[in-house]
Amino acid sequence: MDNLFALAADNLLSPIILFFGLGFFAAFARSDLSVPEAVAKGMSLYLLFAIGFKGGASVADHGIDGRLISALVAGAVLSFLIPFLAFALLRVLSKLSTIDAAAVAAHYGSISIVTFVASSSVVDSAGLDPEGYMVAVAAVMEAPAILSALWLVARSDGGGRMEAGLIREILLNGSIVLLVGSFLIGFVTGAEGLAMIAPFIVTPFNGVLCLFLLDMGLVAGRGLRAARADLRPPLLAFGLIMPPIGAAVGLVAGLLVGLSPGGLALLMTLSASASYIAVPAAMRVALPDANPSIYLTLSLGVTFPFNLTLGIPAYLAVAQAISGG
Amino acid sequence: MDNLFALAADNLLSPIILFFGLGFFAAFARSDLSVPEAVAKGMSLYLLFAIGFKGGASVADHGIDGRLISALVAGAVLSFLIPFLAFALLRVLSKLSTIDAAAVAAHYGSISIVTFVASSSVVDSAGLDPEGYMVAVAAVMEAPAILSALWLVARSDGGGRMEAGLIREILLNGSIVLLVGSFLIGFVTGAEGLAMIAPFIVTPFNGVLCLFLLDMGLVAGRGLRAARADLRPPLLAFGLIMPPIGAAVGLVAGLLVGLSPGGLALLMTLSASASYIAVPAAMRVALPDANPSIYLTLSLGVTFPFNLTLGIPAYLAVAQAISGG
Amino acid sequence: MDNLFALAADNLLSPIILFFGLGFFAAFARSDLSVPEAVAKGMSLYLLFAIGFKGGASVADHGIDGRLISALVAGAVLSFLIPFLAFALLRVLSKLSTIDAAAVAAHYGSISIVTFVASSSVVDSAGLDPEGYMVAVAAVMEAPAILSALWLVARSDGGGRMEAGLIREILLNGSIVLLVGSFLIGFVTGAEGLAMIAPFIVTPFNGVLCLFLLDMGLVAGRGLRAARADLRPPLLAFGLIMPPIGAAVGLVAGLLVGLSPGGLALLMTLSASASYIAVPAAMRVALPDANPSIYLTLSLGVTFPFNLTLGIPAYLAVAQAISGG
Amino acid sequence: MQTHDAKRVEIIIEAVMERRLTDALSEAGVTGYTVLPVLGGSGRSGQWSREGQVGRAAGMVSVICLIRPDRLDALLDAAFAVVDRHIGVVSISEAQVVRAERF
Amino acid sequence: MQTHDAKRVEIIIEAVMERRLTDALSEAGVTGYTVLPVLGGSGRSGQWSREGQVGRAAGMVSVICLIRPDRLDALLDAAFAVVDRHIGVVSISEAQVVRAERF
Amino acid sequence: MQTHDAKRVEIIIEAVMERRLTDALSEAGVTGYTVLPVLGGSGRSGQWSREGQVGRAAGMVSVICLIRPDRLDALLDAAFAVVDRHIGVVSISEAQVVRAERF
Ligand SMILES: Nc1ncnc2c1ncn2[C@@H]1O[C@H](COP(=O)(O)O)[C@@H](O)[C@H]1O
Ligand SMILES: Nc1ncnc2c1ncn2[C@@H]1O[C@H](COP(=O)(O)O)[C@@H](O)[C@H]1O
Ligand SMILES: Nc1ncnc2c1ncn2[C@@H]1O[C@H](COP(=O)(O)O)[C@@H](O)[C@H]1O
Ligand code: NA
Ligand code: NA
Ligand code: NA
Repeated sequence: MDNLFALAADNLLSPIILFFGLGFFAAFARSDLSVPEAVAKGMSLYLLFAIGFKGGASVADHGIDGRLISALVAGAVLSFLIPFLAFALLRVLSKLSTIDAAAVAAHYGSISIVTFVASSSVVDSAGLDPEGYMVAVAAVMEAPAILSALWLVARSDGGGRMEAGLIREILLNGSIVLLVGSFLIGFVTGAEGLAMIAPFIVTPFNGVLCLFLLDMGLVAGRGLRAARADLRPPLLAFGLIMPPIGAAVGLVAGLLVGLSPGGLALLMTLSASASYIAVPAAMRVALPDANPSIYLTLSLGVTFPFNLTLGIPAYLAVAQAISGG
Repeated sequence: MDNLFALAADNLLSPIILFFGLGFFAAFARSDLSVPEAVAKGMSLYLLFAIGFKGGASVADHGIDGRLISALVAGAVLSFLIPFLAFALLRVLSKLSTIDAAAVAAHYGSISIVTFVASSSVVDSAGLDPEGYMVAVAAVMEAPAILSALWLVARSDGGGRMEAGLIREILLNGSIVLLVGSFLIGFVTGAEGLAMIAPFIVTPFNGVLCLFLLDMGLVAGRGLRAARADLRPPLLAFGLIMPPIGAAVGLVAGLLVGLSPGGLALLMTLSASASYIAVPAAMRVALPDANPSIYLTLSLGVTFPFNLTLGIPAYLAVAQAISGG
Repeated sequence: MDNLFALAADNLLSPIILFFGLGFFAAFARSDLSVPEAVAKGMSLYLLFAIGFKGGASVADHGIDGRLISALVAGAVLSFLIPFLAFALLRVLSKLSTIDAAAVAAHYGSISIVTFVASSSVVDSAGLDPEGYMVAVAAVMEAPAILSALWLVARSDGGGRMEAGLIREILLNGSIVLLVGSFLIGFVTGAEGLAMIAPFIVTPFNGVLCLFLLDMGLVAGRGLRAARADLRPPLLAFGLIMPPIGAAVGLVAGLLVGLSPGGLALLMTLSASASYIAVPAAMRVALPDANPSIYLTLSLGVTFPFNLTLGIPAYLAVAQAISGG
Repeated sequence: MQTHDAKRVEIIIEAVMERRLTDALSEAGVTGYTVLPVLGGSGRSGQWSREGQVGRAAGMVSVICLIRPDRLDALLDAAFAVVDRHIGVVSISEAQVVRAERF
Repeated sequence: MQTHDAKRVEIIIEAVMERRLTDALSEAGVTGYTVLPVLGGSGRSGQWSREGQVGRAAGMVSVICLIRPDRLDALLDAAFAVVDRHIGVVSISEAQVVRAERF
Repeated sequence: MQTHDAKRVEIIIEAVMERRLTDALSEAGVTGYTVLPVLGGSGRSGQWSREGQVGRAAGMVSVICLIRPDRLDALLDAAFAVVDRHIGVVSISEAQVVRAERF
């Protein structure tokens, strides 16, 4: 427990979190501070490129682990299942319509890559050496949750357009392609490739992450300010309760797979995190009647800050405790 | 004097100044070279982030100095007072209307953060170690000058809309929030925080500054080319005489506060520099009848290049001579 | 020959080429992966800035070489002549109209700076130390080819508007100004200047190049996909045969000038490469009736990937073999 | 200069639907259109701005089509099949074009 | 397809005034509008382009409102209270909209 | 509010031709115009999008001019001298402006 508090305090005082806080504050104070869209998108490409490549190079370094396949399968299964838990919890807690509840559920089955990156940084600082292929697990978890949500809607009222093109579009969305592609290139080129581009993807990484989280803070804060009206207490409660539930399920899966403590913490984080890029876009296409303000606010305004500040250190502490670390 | 010439020559041949010159040349030659708006804005966020953070970390390192408060007060007073000097000088030298003269005066009371950054780089190269909180002084000097200018206008013809929202808007403008926020985060996270992100904000800093000044040269050159007609000799004279006057006032204030030679040089630079981002925006809202071409051309086309090339080394030489350095 | 295959294999497995391949794949799979226009343009400014500066600093370091002038003259002559070869070959191989053939020819006389950068990186890895002024040769080769193409058109039907403004526009286009300007600044500030900004322009260079080539792959792939219809076999053949012909001519010129093996490889690459930025823009103005789809697809979709993957290592192997390296 | 009647249709639509809309237009035989970026806006579903977006989920674009008047209905049918349940606005105005053979 | 008369108002205004304009529109009951970016332009106060700007001081945006004809005057009054002494241009044209209940 | 008749001309043209067009407009005495960015489009010369461009070669912009009706022909002549052999589209619509002395 002491460990947990120390970790949480440490985490809260890291520049990464403080810059997120600065963005949040600026948004609420209605400052005109903003990061140009192109720059924010450029930084997110950078982060995907960097973590994908480093993950691949790490797998090349450690050799392919027998658990790689089971971890990927576990990721897919988690992404399929968590939406059902989320949907059930929402129906109990709130009065959301089927469509809105399913749309929210899809977000929680999928993942937030920035939360994953922040978690990796905390796990690294704790001296752990997680499985490099967790990056690939993250990629696998992006999409399945969308199918679960569409099934939930189709079951009840036949709505939800699952057009042919949509699945392809989701599987080939830019983030997944760049993450997986960089992972494979990192794997193929290994330590030599990493040495060649490390001054770009390793040393300045944390600094870029600070700037990126400044922007996330701005966007999350602005979203929350605009959508306060939609955020009734039951929804807020959901946004805070769901992540630990997801993390618990992820923990079980990770133990079954036999991940290292660092890998466990990352899988818990992935399960606890909620998407705010790929899934919202898919929902606008497939479930246009679902209210975007609800799912975006929950995912970006509530769950993302919760995981970033309290969730990640908690998941790490639990993972270490359970692994007897 | 020798020292001064050597410093000036050294300064003129630094890559930073040469890239500014390249931009200036390209603009006058009507090259289509241009830096995308989003990239230029991204670089300016980077510079604010970096110097704010480094300033804060330096204060954390040296301990809070008793002179911190008096330096901040001095900055605010300078920003309030310099517009009156500038206004008086303009009335003597030129035939500008009250409104145009007041608008120009506001720019000279406020500051140019890039001039500050360039000056820091020169001060560092000279082996001095200025007070880290000079960054906070810079932030404090951004806004007060605007109030002085509005008062000057209100006194004469009752024009100038000081609406409720404007002060908030100025105090919370993006540059100030990011600069002060990064300063505080640098202060809180100290040497440890700095170590974490130094490969992003310290080592590549000068290179980014070169690219940024290339863009400043392009913009200043294009502005000057377009507004040559507005730039009559009396105005040009003002743009060259006002910076040394500001610097002299800054010098007195700095000596009263008891700054180190490096700090003195920075305060002189701040006093000598003129705003071209925050103040023009505020003037468009509060004094829409003032001619933007006049104040932008003076500030960006005349005073900025003057300070960058000749002013900064001169202020440093004077600061060192007077401090008996 | 063994050497050649090893080089080619090495080259194909470098992260730089693999990221190009990733972009190509993503484009063909119709992923929505994309690099924002401003970021892509920012990266290209960075590359020009970096290679220009490094070239200049290298010349400052080695002293001005007597061959500098003859190399520049050789570059200009190559750029003037190669379009005639290309035009003749196109008339033999394909049924393109005079205007289309001339427009394509202009592209092959001019150069691709990214191909040059990739080649420099391969040449460096091979332990060679090419003449720093090859960057200036690259700049000189950008424009003359355009004049040859316009002359080819004027000769046959009097079309092709060579308005007064166009030559100035081509000579002062942003890429040339930045490349030459950075070269001169690098030359003037030398080793000291380079030390100051090396952490920005040297260490992260290869990483930025990877991201940039990802974007090039996306753009080339999308272009090729869209223009498959225009790309009849004779044209495709031209896009693959012309580069080695250009390289051969460049080799002869380089031997006459007396370049080092590294310099030879670079001059061959420049001669083999085709423009896809400056020349297309000039063609839209001067030869609006030429079909942009043809020249862009050939240059960017066929010749660029060919040079990047097979051409560069081949040119290097030949340059080394002939120099007796 | 000789001009001809045309209709100018302006469709403001979510960016995620852009490709679906332009595909539908092409299928309906409308091969001329121009897409403009949108910075922000306000409507029944509230206010939004490009700055407030992490991804592309909530951005919008404006698609402008100039067409011959007799083809307006085909265009509107195709557009509404896509826009239908989505956030967005369609407006039509009279216009004149010069090179009529192009439309 | 059934269409209804509307007015299309296009207001080109300095970016620094954007929020003040949209606030004024909202107060006047105009809750539908779209903001487009502007690259450059020329007018009585000379020529400018986005490339020539260090900050946001001199940029412009274009605000487009589709409204019911009977609400045009309220909109113009609100807009001119803001645009008034500022650089900018307002133009109005006839339009047709499809889902009239939205305006 | 008192309004006056005007013409709204919208010229969608290749970005490389922008300066040539605005220069021609200025020479023809048209000193008011606004340039909007374009993301993509489709026409007789096929489909393109800003994402698919390495350089500025194939991008387009939209130039909007509000002018007094009696000056329309001068504007169109000037514009067509430039647009002529180039990819692009010109359309004209009726508009009302408020401060007529500005146009
Ligand atoms: N009356 C209107 N005039 C102009 N644009 C509108 C109007 N109503 C809606 N829009 C645009 O369409 C988007 C979605 O509108 P809505 O579906 O009403 O939420 C808004 O964000 C605006 O960009
Ligand atoms: N006649 C016009 N047609 C289109 N846009 C105009 C016109 N006049 C002015 N503008 C736009 O409004 C801005 C300010 O105009 P002004 O207030 O006349 O300087 C210009 O930079 C243009 O973007
Ligand atoms: N009918 C149209 N409506 C709107 N924009 C068009 C139309 N036709 C062409 N365009 C625009 O003009 C560009 C060039 O058209 P074109 O010269 O027909 O290839 C296209 O890429 C579109 O941006
Ligand atoms: Na999850
Ligand atoms: Na000042
Ligand atoms: Na060539």
